[in-house]
Amino acid sequence: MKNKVHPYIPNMVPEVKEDMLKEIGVPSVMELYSCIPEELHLKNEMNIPKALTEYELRRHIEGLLNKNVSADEYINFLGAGCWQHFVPAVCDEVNQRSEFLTAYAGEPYEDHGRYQALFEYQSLLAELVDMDVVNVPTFDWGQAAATSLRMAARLTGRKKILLASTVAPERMKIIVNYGSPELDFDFVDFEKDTGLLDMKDLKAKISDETAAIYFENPSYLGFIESQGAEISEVARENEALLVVGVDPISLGVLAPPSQYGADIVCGDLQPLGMHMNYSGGQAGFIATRDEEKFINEYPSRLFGIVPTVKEGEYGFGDVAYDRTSFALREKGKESVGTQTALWGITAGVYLSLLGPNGMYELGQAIMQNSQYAVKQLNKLPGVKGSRLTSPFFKEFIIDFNDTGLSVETINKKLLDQKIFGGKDLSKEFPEYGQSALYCVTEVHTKDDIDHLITSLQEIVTN
Amino acid sequence: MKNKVHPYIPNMVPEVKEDMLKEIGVPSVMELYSCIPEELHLKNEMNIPKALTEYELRRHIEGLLNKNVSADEYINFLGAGCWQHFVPAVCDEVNQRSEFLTAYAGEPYEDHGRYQALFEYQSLLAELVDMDVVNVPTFDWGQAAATSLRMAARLTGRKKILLASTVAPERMKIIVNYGSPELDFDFVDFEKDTGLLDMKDLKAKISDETAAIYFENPSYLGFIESQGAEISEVARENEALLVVGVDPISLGVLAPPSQYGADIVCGDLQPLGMHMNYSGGQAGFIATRDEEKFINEYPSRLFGIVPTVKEGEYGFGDVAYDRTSFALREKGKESVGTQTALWGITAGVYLSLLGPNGMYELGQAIMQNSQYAVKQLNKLPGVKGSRLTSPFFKEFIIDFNDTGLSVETINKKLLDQKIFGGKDLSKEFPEYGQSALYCVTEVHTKDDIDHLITSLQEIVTN
Amino acid sequence: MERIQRKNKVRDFHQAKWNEPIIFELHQKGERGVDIPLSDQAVAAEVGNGVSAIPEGMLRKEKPNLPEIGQARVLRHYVRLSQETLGSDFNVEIGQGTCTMKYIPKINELLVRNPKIMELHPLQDESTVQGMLEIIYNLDVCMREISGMDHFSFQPSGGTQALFAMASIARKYHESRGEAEQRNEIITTIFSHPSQAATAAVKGFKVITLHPDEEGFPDIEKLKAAVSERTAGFVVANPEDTGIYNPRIKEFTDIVHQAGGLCYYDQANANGLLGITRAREAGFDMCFFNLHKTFAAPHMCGGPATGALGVVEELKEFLPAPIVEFDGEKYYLNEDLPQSIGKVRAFHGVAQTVLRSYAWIRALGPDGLKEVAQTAVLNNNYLYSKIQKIRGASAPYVKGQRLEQVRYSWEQMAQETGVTTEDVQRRMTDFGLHYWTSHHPYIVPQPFTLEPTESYSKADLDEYIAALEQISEEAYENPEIVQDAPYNSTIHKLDEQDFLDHPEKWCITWRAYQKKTKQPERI
Amino acid sequence: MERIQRKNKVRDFHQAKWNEPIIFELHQKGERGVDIPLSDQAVAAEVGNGVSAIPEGMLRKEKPNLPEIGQARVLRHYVRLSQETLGSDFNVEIGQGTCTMKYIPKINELLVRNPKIMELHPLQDESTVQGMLEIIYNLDVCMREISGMDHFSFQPSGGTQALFAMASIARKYHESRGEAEQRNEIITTIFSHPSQAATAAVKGFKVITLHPDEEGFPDIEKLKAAVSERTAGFVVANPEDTGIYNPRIKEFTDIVHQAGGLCYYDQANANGLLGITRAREAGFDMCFFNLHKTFAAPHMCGGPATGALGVVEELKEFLPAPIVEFDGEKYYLNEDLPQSIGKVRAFHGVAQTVLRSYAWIRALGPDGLKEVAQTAVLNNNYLYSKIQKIRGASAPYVKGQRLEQVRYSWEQMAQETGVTTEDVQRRMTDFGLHYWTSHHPYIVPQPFTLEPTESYSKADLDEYIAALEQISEEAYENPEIVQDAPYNSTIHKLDEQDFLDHPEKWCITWRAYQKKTKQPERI
Ligand SMILES: Cc1ncc(COP(=O)(O)O)c(C=O)c1O
Ligand SMILES: Cc1ncc(COP(=O)(O)O)c(C=O)c1O
Repeated sequence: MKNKVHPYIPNMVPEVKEDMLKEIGVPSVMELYSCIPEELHLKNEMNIPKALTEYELRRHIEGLLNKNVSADEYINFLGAGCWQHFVPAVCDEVNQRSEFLTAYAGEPYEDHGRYQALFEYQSLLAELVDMDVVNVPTFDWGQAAATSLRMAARLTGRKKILLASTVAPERMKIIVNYGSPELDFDFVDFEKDTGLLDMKDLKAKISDETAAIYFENPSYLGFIESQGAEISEVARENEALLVVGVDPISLGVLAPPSQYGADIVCGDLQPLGMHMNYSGGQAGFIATRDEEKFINEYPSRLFGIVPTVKEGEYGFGDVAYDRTSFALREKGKESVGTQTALWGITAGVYLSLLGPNGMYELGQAIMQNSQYAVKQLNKLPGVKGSRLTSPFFKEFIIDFNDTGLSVETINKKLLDQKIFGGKDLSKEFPEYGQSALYCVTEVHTKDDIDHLITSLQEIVTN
Repeated sequence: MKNKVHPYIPNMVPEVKEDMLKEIGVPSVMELYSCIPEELHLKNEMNIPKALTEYELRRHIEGLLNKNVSADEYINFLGAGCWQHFVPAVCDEVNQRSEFLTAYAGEPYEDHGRYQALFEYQSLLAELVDMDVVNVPTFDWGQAAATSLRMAARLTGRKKILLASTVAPERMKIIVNYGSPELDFDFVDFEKDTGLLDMKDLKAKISDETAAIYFENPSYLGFIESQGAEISEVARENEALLVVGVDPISLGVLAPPSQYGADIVCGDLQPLGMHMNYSGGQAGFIATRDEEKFINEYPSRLFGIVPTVKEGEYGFGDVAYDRTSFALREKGKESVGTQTALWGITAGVYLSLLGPNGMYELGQAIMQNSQYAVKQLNKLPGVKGSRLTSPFFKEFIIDFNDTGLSVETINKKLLDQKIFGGKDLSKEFPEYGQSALYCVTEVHTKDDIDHLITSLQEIVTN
Repeated sequence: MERIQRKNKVRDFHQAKWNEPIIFELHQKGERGVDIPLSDQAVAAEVGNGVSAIPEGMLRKEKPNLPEIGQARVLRHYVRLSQETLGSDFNVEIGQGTCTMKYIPKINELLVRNPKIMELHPLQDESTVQGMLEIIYNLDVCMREISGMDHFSFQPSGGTQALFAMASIARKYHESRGEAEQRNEIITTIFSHPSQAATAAVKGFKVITLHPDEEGFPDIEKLKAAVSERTAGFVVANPEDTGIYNPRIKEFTDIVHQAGGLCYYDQANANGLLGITRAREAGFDMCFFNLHKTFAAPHMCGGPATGALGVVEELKEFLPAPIVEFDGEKYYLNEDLPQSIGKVRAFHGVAQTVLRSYAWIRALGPDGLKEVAQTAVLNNNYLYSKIQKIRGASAPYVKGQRLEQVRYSWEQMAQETGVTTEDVQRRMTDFGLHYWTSHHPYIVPQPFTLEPTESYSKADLDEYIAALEQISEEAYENPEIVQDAPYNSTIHKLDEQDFLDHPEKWCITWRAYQKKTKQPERI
Repeated sequence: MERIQRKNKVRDFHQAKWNEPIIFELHQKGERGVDIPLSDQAVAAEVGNGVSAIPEGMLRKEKPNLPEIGQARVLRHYVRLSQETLGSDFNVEIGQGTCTMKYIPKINELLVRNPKIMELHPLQDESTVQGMLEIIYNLDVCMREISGMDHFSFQPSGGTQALFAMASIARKYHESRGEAEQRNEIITTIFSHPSQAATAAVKGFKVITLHPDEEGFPDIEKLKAAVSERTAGFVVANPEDTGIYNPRIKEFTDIVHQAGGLCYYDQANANGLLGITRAREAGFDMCFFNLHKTFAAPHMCGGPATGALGVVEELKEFLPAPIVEFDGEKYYLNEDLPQSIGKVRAFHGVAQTVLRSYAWIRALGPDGLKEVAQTAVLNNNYLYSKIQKIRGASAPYVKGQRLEQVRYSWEQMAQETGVTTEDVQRRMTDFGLHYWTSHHPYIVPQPFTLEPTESYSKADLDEYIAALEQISEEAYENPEIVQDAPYNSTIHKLDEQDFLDHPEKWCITWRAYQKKTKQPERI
């Protein structure tokens, strides 16, 4: 049925086409392609399956999706950069509103709501991280960290970056790729039993060429880096900037890095109301003080509040637009484009819903649940519930070395128990041998954790 | 945590309560209940489980729902008054829009959109049934039929109603309950092998006391009643009205009852874009000619188009509001209240999407698929694919008598094959013995039907 | 930066206005909104074109005169219309007294979109719907606690249908005792919902309507005078539309019972009473709750909905069948109700509403439900206090004693300024607020009924009050402002003339409009 | 009934205006938006209060200064803001040229709300995500057909990131050949998207920007002059922003290849080319498609999105890992790309977008995709023809030869009336339409770029044209009307002064605004 008008293409109607061609003054649509040289015209039909109707499509895609097992069917202990948290239904309602879903880059007039929602997002996250400036979201934590470090380099006029070796390996790859060849990276050791930054090594490596120190808190390995103030002190002594990556969901109970001296804070919004979406929920943020020199180094859009000609109206617009690559191309600060605005709006909704008390209770519930898990794990033969001795937030390393089993084996068996076991660390952190990074949050009930314990008990004792 | 402020009840905040009580001038909220005599106060706490948080609630309800098996997991051949059809995603998008979802009984001003959408629904359905007036939807087909017949009684000043005995038994119960004690019902026989109305019996039973004849087309048993014009003739001769119930999804290919003489047409909107929802998708409609005497007998709301004081604006309002029970209580026409408006809007969206060609193709696909099923069924030993010899639309009676198996047994075995077999007719129509009413629509692929055939083959030959 | 001054007392509002054509005007021959799944070619090869089976005379000759429109344009049309509709998610929806407009939790909407309810067929084998049946059963059990009744049916799909079902039960009950002919009167009150009277009449009863005493209470003496051996039943809301609770309700039901009638309670709106007082103790034999009111199911532009119908044990067998029961192991549909009135609606009623209300109850728990009631009453009394201070407004009848709603009056303002309650209604839309006058008849002159429910904060109530104050000021200073309103709504004042009441002028469908305005009928 | 006359050429429109406060102004101490699941009591009994484990100095001392607001009010705030946002579902979104705003099929949105994608963790065992991997793989295969490339990565989460990834590959490629130091220049054109130049610079390249010849074509002589042994790569869109297709593109890529550079193609917007011509035949080594443009994923206020990155076989090993492959039995993640640039984004990119685009392609099939291209080009040329007839408007450069978009100019109108393209932009919102000027720099003076895509009907285009015509008339008759616009938008003209560019005045957060306007900072 080659000529059936497709529901998505109204002007396929032959009579309408006719009319329009007449206005244009050409005999056929292909005429309009005459600018493309004959030899570049695709001769064959594309080898793509024939069109499906909506119903067929639905059955086809749902058939494929049904081959997946989701983290709400099984019990999931995977984290490591993408975390399962409670998503309030209002978050989904708002980000599924077709106005927000299909808007793009409108002006402050017809998209007033988008501007306000993003300004509010900036403002809410600013409270969480206790800083005065937050950007319109960027891609993800890794990219936000890379940009933060590039900003630091521009701000200090230096090129050397010191990274904690506990930075998430995936993020490290992003940071290095975004940073090179402009920046030089060096890695600071950590204490194997606590995970904490090796202050001696830090002091040995820092110099007056250091642009910034970067660490994460809570770290990739879950522990809380408690030396924030000391690290900041070292940075300050060397006139380097301190950049800290943070899981914002911890900030109801953990001190925000600004309070222990961070100059730039970055992290991922995914925990704040985004479903995991096989990693489609990531979104990065960057926060700084409200100082001109910082603002001028942001590549991102920054929405500011302004009056309109009518009393009482709030308006919004782009602050210091002329620094962006939209305005200046390669002379702008790095680059900007489509990023993750809808997740920013959603994170704003999330923070509005939870408020100060919700964020506190949430942090508390996560810590209680994860501590409970570790306590129970410690009772299992050959299992160390937490390999590290430092306090942790929601993630922790389970050490299976003494069970004689590999993480791979354990995870396969857990799968039979409808459990997604934690991330195998044996490649990324071979120093911990057969260990795995587990994540426990507020979504885990006592029963869920107990089911893990019983299943592991079975596995390690058989 | 008795005093934690609930997210749904903002004014639980103690300080706010305090303030408000001060304005009111009473010391406590319970004071405001002093009008309720002490002995009527509930003394004990209600035996209802403690509050769940949103996440707990979600797990609880989803846990319950997971005990269900839905008709898109299994292959479903049940119809009999609730039918599985393709629902375009746009229908869901529109009826899930929070404006429509949460609106109620606003005025033509702030709810202009609701009025227009319902006026358009009326107008679109009017084209489908080829009549000039359609009401804002009522509860369901049964109730719409009952009201149609009561309208006919008031219009004719008579009380006797002749019903085809093939009217759906469930609907019959509704009709009789809504009709009694005001109306007298009598039942007209049908021909066992065709399902068609027994014209002799009709002629014998009709009289100058007959207000209306009612039959359904396609009938509950699936066959097409081809004697519409003759029945209409009989009605006219006796100055009775002809009321016909119709499955509107058939009207892309079947003649609408108005074209063979129906005075009032009624039916169910559920096929036009409503999910089955365990019967939550039902909605009734009534259609008539645009004659004052008909309009005046509608109990329902009827939205009409009017100008506003500004040129070029369409406005809408209630036509002949004073006939309703809202205006006149027991002196109004029957009763009106919350009915099924959102399904009316949805049916309008559905008809706008399908248009004349979609409705035709749909009718055709249904007929082809159901004919195919019957043809294959006929090949099975002991199975009569269609017990009736008349042409049918989407439903048909499979006669299993010669297999020696009961429908109950067959359906249990089909369930093992992930098939919901058709409705067991052995109680409602004992004259057909072990027979079942099957429904085949556009949602059934050839594979689905073939799977039914293979499964039945297995069952009847083992 | 200077602070942006926001001094408006009322909201500087404009509703979305798209001025959309009627859907038929979007027709473009050849466009398609959606493709439907055609039959497999192998199927068509087997059976041919399918429609040739249609008997002589039953084939539709001309395709229906529906518009042809691309999918994006259909969507655009309807989402624009949606923005022109003031759903309760968007406003401080307290102007629709008696309708109990409350917050519709989004989690519940998410739950009802689960295919495991959306795609259930009502005739599925019970083994495949145990979860659904359990939800229905659980809600039944909660409802019993809330009301003191013994069994619930969720088949009635609205308050009006529940009232009809109760009238049907009353008739059947008296029939079962051989008194159907004799007992042909139902007593109600004028401040009860019109459907009480209307459904009694549908069921063939004579309706006796009691008017209140001077203080606004149902008049017990009038009830005594009304009851007799013809009394089939008594139906009432309490509080009635006025928000006044009848403290002598138990005496009322006793009187009716003594006369041999049944008492049924319209608890469509029980929002001020949850956990406080119940139908059973007040002497009722039956009651119903509108799940779409008190129990937080959305109103959906007017349904689908549920009137949850509860009865005492003795009336169980009269309920519409089936009801859901539990045998200790599994849930099942009990069709065995020997005196059943039959059915009022297809299958099992509106399952989504049942799920939503069950979820809402579980989100609140027993304490929360009681807080709902208390806060609804607090909010109402706050409003009551404030509104009586507005120039030209009053709340007729006894002072105080209002539970969840109040019927107010602009009688004084209308007399002094000529501005009517309908004018106020239109003007309120200019501030993004909805305002309903009241049920007919207007016993209270120039009426309006407000019900703030528990869902609105003090700030919300203050916003609503400020709008009423502003309108009162306008009425006294410049009444035309109010009379010519609205200005900020999607459309301007209707030019009704007799377009809605004259058979030659009303147009209930586009085709009727085309005919009456002499346009070609087919697009 | 008299027919209601609707004579407006432009829409009688008003956008929703709620004048909402900033969310912090809705704070009421004690209110709660949602309850989160607390730990089980037994858990708390085991471990205590949990937070006491936080090391000295790392405990947050004061709770974050977030507002406390009930759930209904939070929702109401955000849904009101949504109505104040002109999503493409609502308008004739052709005013955002280069952005390929097209119909976003609702079926795809329904599909991505399936928990079987929403609730997948990216590190799940491959056996538990076979369906997801198959979707990704299938899209890869379709993209290969459409582009002629050999492998795709969906990790880049936007066009800009895809451009960055391509610049990274270029660097790595030359590194692998020991030419990283030497080859440090990327050549692009001024009418290509700013991100091409910007990302090349991020990756440490020197950017050489070619300007067009008089007819608007990229200038081949300038390219020849630009290439050298320092050339790392050449990146270009074709058509560029002007909509003009460079017919000599193969010569361009040949020249670059001869100089030893890689050629990468910005196909963010390939809407006019689907099934017509491909990157491979034009000589490119890499290309990317914005799934949120050509392939019908929604723009979501600006992401999340996907820049689908395709490369020829030789460059496969440079792709960001992992990519999805199929071993004949199962789908798996291939991490083994020895020269991989590493990563550009966490895990696998935005899976929802991949699903949506795959669904869109399957809904169209090969014929449909070609129809998309042809209709997009037809629509664009219709608009092009019409707009050139509007007083004061023009389309600089060569006549004709435009594919899917055109960069227009109001230069003449600005000179004659003082009305600028920014004025027109604001005025368009009064008719419910969006209009974007163009990318900087304004080589074309007073520019605007329109791209009608295949999604809009002739009637839609005519509505857009009518609005431009009306504005042109207004500009010539009464320019203030245009200059003081908008009037029917959510807000009025911004009073920008230097509020956005002066450090003491800009306020990027509410707390900064509170400080700068001397308000208490904590709520
Ligand atoms: C007290 C009362 N009774 C009955 C009804 C009728 O309910 P429904 O609209 O669901 O038919 C209502 C609702 O309007 C009501 O408030
Ligand atoms: C041609 C072209 N290239 C690159 C981009 C950048 O894409 P994105 O906005 O996804 O970063 C765009 C979109 O604006 C574009 O149109």
